[in-house]
Amino acid sequence: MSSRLPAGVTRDQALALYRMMQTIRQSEEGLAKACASGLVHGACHTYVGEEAIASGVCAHLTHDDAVFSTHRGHGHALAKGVTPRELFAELFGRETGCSHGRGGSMHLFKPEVGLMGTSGIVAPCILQAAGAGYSFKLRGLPHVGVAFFGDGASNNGAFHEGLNLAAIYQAPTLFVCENNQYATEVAFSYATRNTDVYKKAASFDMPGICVDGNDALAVYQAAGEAIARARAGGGPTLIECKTYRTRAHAEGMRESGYRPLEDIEAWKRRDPLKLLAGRLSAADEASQAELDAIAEQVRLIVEDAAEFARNSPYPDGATATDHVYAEA
Amino acid sequence: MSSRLPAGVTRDQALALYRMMQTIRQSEEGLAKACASGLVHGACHTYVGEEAIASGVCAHLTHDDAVFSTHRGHGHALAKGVTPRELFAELFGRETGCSHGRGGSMHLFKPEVGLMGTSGIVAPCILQAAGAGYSFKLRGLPHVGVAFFGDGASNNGAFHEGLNLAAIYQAPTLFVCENNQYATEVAFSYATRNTDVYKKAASFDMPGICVDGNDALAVYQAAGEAIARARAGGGPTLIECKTYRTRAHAEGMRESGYRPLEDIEAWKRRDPLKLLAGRLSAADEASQAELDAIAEQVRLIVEDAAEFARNSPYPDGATATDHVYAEA
Amino acid sequence: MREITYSVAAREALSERMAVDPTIFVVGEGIGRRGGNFATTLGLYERYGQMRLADTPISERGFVGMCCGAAMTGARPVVDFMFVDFILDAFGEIFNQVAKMQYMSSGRLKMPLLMRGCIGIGGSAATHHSGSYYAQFANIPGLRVVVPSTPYDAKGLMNTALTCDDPVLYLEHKNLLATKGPVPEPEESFSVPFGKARVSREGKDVTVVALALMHRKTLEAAEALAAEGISAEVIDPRTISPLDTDTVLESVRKTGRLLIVDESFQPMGVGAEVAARVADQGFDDLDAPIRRLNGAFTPTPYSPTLEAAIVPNPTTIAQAIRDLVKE
Amino acid sequence: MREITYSVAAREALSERMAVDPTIFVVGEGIGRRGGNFATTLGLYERYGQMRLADTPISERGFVGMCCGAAMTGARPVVDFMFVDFILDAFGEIFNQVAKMQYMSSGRLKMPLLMRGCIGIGGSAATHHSGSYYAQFANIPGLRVVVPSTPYDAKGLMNTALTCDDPVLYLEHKNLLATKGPVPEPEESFSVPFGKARVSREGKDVTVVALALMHRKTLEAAEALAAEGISAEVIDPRTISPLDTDTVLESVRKTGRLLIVDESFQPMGVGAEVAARVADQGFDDLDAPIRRLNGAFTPTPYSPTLEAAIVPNPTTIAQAIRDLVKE
Ligand SMILES: Cc1ncc(C[n+]2csc(CCOP(=O)(O)OP(=O)(O)O)c2C)c(N)n1
Ligand SMILES: Cc1ncc(C[n+]2csc(CCOP(=O)(O)OP(=O)(O)O)c2C)c(N)n1
Ligand SMILES: [Mg+2]
Ligand SMILES: [Mg+2]
Repeated sequence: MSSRLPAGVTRDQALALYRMMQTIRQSEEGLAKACASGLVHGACHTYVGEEAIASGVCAHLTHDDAVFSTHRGHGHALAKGVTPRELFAELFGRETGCSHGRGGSMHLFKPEVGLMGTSGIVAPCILQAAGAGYSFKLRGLPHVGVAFFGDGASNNGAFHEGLNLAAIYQAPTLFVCENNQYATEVAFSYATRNTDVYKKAASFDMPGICVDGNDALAVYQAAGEAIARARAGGGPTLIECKTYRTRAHAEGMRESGYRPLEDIEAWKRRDPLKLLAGRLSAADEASQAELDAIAEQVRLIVEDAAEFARNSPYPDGATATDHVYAEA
Repeated sequence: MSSRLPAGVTRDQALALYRMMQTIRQSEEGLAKACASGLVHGACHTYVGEEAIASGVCAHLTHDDAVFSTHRGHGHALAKGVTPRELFAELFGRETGCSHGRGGSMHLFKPEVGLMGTSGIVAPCILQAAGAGYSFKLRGLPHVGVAFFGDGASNNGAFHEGLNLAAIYQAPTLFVCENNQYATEVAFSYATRNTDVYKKAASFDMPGICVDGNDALAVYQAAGEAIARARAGGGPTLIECKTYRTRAHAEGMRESGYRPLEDIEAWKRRDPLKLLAGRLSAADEASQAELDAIAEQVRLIVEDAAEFARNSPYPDGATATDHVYAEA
Repeated sequence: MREITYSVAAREALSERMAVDPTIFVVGEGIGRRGGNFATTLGLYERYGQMRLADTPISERGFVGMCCGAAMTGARPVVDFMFVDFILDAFGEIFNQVAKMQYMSSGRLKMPLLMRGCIGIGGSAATHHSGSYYAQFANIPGLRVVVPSTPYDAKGLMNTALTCDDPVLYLEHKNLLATKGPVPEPEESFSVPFGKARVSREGKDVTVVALALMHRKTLEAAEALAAEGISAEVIDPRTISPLDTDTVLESVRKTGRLLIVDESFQPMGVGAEVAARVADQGFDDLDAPIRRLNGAFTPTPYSPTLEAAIVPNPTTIAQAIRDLVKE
Repeated sequence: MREITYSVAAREALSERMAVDPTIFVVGEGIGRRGGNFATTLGLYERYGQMRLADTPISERGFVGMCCGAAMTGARPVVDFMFVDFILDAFGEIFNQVAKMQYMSSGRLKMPLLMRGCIGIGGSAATHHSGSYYAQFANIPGLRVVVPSTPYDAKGLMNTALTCDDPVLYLEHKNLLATKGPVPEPEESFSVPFGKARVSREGKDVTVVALALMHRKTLEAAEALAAEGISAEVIDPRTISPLDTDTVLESVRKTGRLLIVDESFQPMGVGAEVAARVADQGFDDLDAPIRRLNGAFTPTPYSPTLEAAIVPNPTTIAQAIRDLVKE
């Protein structure tokens, strides 16, 4: 690894990535605590260990670009522009949440910033991102559709159909597979015999790229190229980010023996925040004090978010059936 | 092309293939005529030009092996052991048909010989064949599940899920893709950017084989190897047979300009029956007189089948709701 | 008014809306140059081009999900399934994504997505090409389900569907496509609202609710019964979700008797819902049991003798009406 | 009789059947070593091994289709969806293949396929983890749909499902899994037939049909109303397809009043079918309108305040009964 930042990555960009990764990490840790104390009403799948991916990809997106995400979507939501306040309030089931309490952890929506939704069903995001790309192309707009999804989703038929459709229409779409090697407790190496997701892009004659998903700068660079190509009419790309989640599949679940504890430890040593901090220091681009200051600023924001959410009102039960139809 | 028959292919086997291909061809031509004269009540998709595939594959199968087929299933049905009488009667909507008139062209069933059904819906056969393989493996039986399907089906999510499942369970299954380059009037080269279906097996770490689907002996050999491997516990194989249908997608449709007429002519020159006849003659394994005798024998059988079907009774309307449930 | 076919009426509406709304695009198998298996898009490819009439691979789930994403981002997609049987692989996308998107986003996203396809038993199409799934789809909150039975309604409901922000499933009975009826001139814009049934024949002895092809068959039966002195009022709900029962209740107030005729399955079908509502809100008006006449609860057989045995026809409908009037 | 939970009762039936029938195998996500998200297969992997408890990729359509093929070739597959919401991607396989296979093959193929999953609103599971789709599935000819509400029925219906040659959808309400009730000892074999409702409480003023969790809630409401002098008869249909209405008709003959309570959607739901049948066959016995009380016709919201607002509870059920008795 060179000690300089990669070509084209400025210090400011790298620090912004670090700040976003801190925001995600600290939000997740705050939410995990809130789960334990009963403030989160439903499920909660954290993104701890995978922060580099959402941060690296979304750094290239504007509010006009459309992101479609999964059950493990807190990181994507934050990186796309949902505030920690809106995220906490949503998981706490409050009116001030990004989905006004209708959604919870798995149904985060903020179309105003291009967060077109996270989904409790695995895989539809792949298709929807292709559709956003189609829509942008049809209307001559330079935006892109982006899908985040797991290794588990890549075994779903939607992966095959969605990538093929995006490829034949040359829709400006980015498919980001977050290969954390497990779908709940089922190992990816059990669920498919070819665990290199990026190679499956060949079936659709689509570029398939593999990056270290714990290396924010690598993700940033690969996503940047793919998004630029898409905006320029060059069609879709599949990026596989090899990574690992270091917490349980969902809060409240324990390590039941489905994966080696050594693996968790080994991946923790490759923590994406530590890796980026190390790169910044090695390149003499940021001092530890500077990085600590960012972490501290984020700490206050996240603390405020939890407090805000706790103090927010619950939605009025009388509104429970609003918005089923457009004109209702 | 060598003038000898390929190693391991006997004269008798080659002649049996030729006889089966004649049976399919002449049956299809008879059915096409019956369509024109109103004897066939519903749709009719002929297999003309693709006879080498069903014949070459099914030559290796017993009645205990399970075949799952498509809307274009007459050839598979005949090659698996449905008689021309049963096929004609079915399309004529008669009680004596292989599905007792319940099914017609797209719902041919004869489980007694391992024809587990053709389907009016594209792609489920892929999944069902994997399931037959699973069942045989679970029960320690040496049988195989076989799916026939088109290029169009290979773009369906069932292809992705079915091949992956068969691969991870190492189910004894053969996936036969009949790539005739069109799905109805949509060109395969439009519907996917990678028109080599066999290469897509790599996504599942499964052997993917490409053969000339108009060369019965090539199909016979490739299928033989794959089926032997499956029976021996070696898992599934995808075989892509490049071919062409020389009649319309379905009877009654015309050449509306979606494919070049020269292509049809070129493929007719590669007619699988002619090719096999040529091989047999070149290898001095059969005289033209012998081949003509086979064709003539088949002609009588097919004529009898049409006659039998015409004279068979229609089913009794009072039985229309029988067999919806097992105990009914 | 000029007379055109059901099929032309629906296509005309689509073409007119495409001319004024550049965000409309159609996807499906063979809806491009070929013009659709049922001529639903004939001539439109030449007029609006490849991006707006996009042939698809056989990926029903895929292109529904794709159109869901397109509808969320400013387009108005039309999914043409040809036979609506092929919709089933997309059921998850429709139920959990398309129909819930407005709700999940608290109304910030709209879902202007039209899905269409042909329904109905007939012509030995057999069991994979003859389904009518409106009951199942009408049980999905967030979705509109529309089943026109005349050329006028075909165009009028298509116009509503293509200007409405809800997802709509638009179902056309194969055996109605070639039927003709009066439709306003192209320059006269009109639409038929969702949730408003039509009394297509007035009568005083019995109310018969019937949709799609069965509506036509019921009118035939009613005509025949008039000669016997039985006066049947015939109602076409036109849309199943929303379902207008006020019109039915008003009719039952007059007739005291209700029969629902539906080609599709009886259990938890449209007839069940109409009957349940009338047994609640119109209970005091009823002079006799509520009756339903449905297609048999069975997959569709191929052979003409079997096929004919499983669907109501004017004779069996007339008999059901006679029986009910005698109650 | 010993008391065990609903969840243990169902698992016991599965394990006992697997011990005697080597062709049974289970597929699903996490049903192997993990023992199932809802502990549906806990301990079975250790006992029956990998081939008979096969974890799957996230390929719901794929493994349903695979199990369809396996059932056609001599095996008896069990598909465990955990949350039944995930079944929807397999709707096409179920409707057009699994449910039609016996018919299409003229009875020469059997389809001994069990599909199971958890239904129900509660615990802020939100809209992708709370569906109850029995109405849709009960509209499919060829399929059996089973919704037990007690441990006894859970085991008894599972036993029937695992020896029957029809495909069965077996639905377990999440909030019933931990409830306890009497169940015969393991060595006593027993089963509960399909199509036979259970009168779980006798009464004379009103008949209330309620299933799954709503059955429990209705019993609570009926208990409370007894103190007010209202005597409610409570019936659990137990199976939706086939649906026993004779038991309901008999009860209505006595009470003259009918309410159907169902957590799931009203339009074309189970309540509609029960109401329609009684409005036909039991018309003369009715002394009042037929009423339905359903969960709201909406996707499920997450927040507890919203979630509570959309499902019936003992208070709203009691009120609906009171209102009906006054009619
Ligand atoms: C269609 C569907 N099937 C099953 C589930 C249950 N489920 C929720 S998360 C999950 C694992 C997802 O794995 P992956 O896609 O790798 O994402 P990860 O959780 O690892 O980020 C499963 C099976 C679901 N939500 N949707
Ligand atoms: C799921 C589904 N979608 C669409 C159709 C309509 N359809 C029938 S045949 C066909 C083309 C099939 O193409 P291919 O798989 O290549 O088989 P071929 O007809 O070329 O043999 C289509 C689209 C269908 N039967 N099923
Ligand atoms: Mg994963
Ligand atoms: Mg083809």
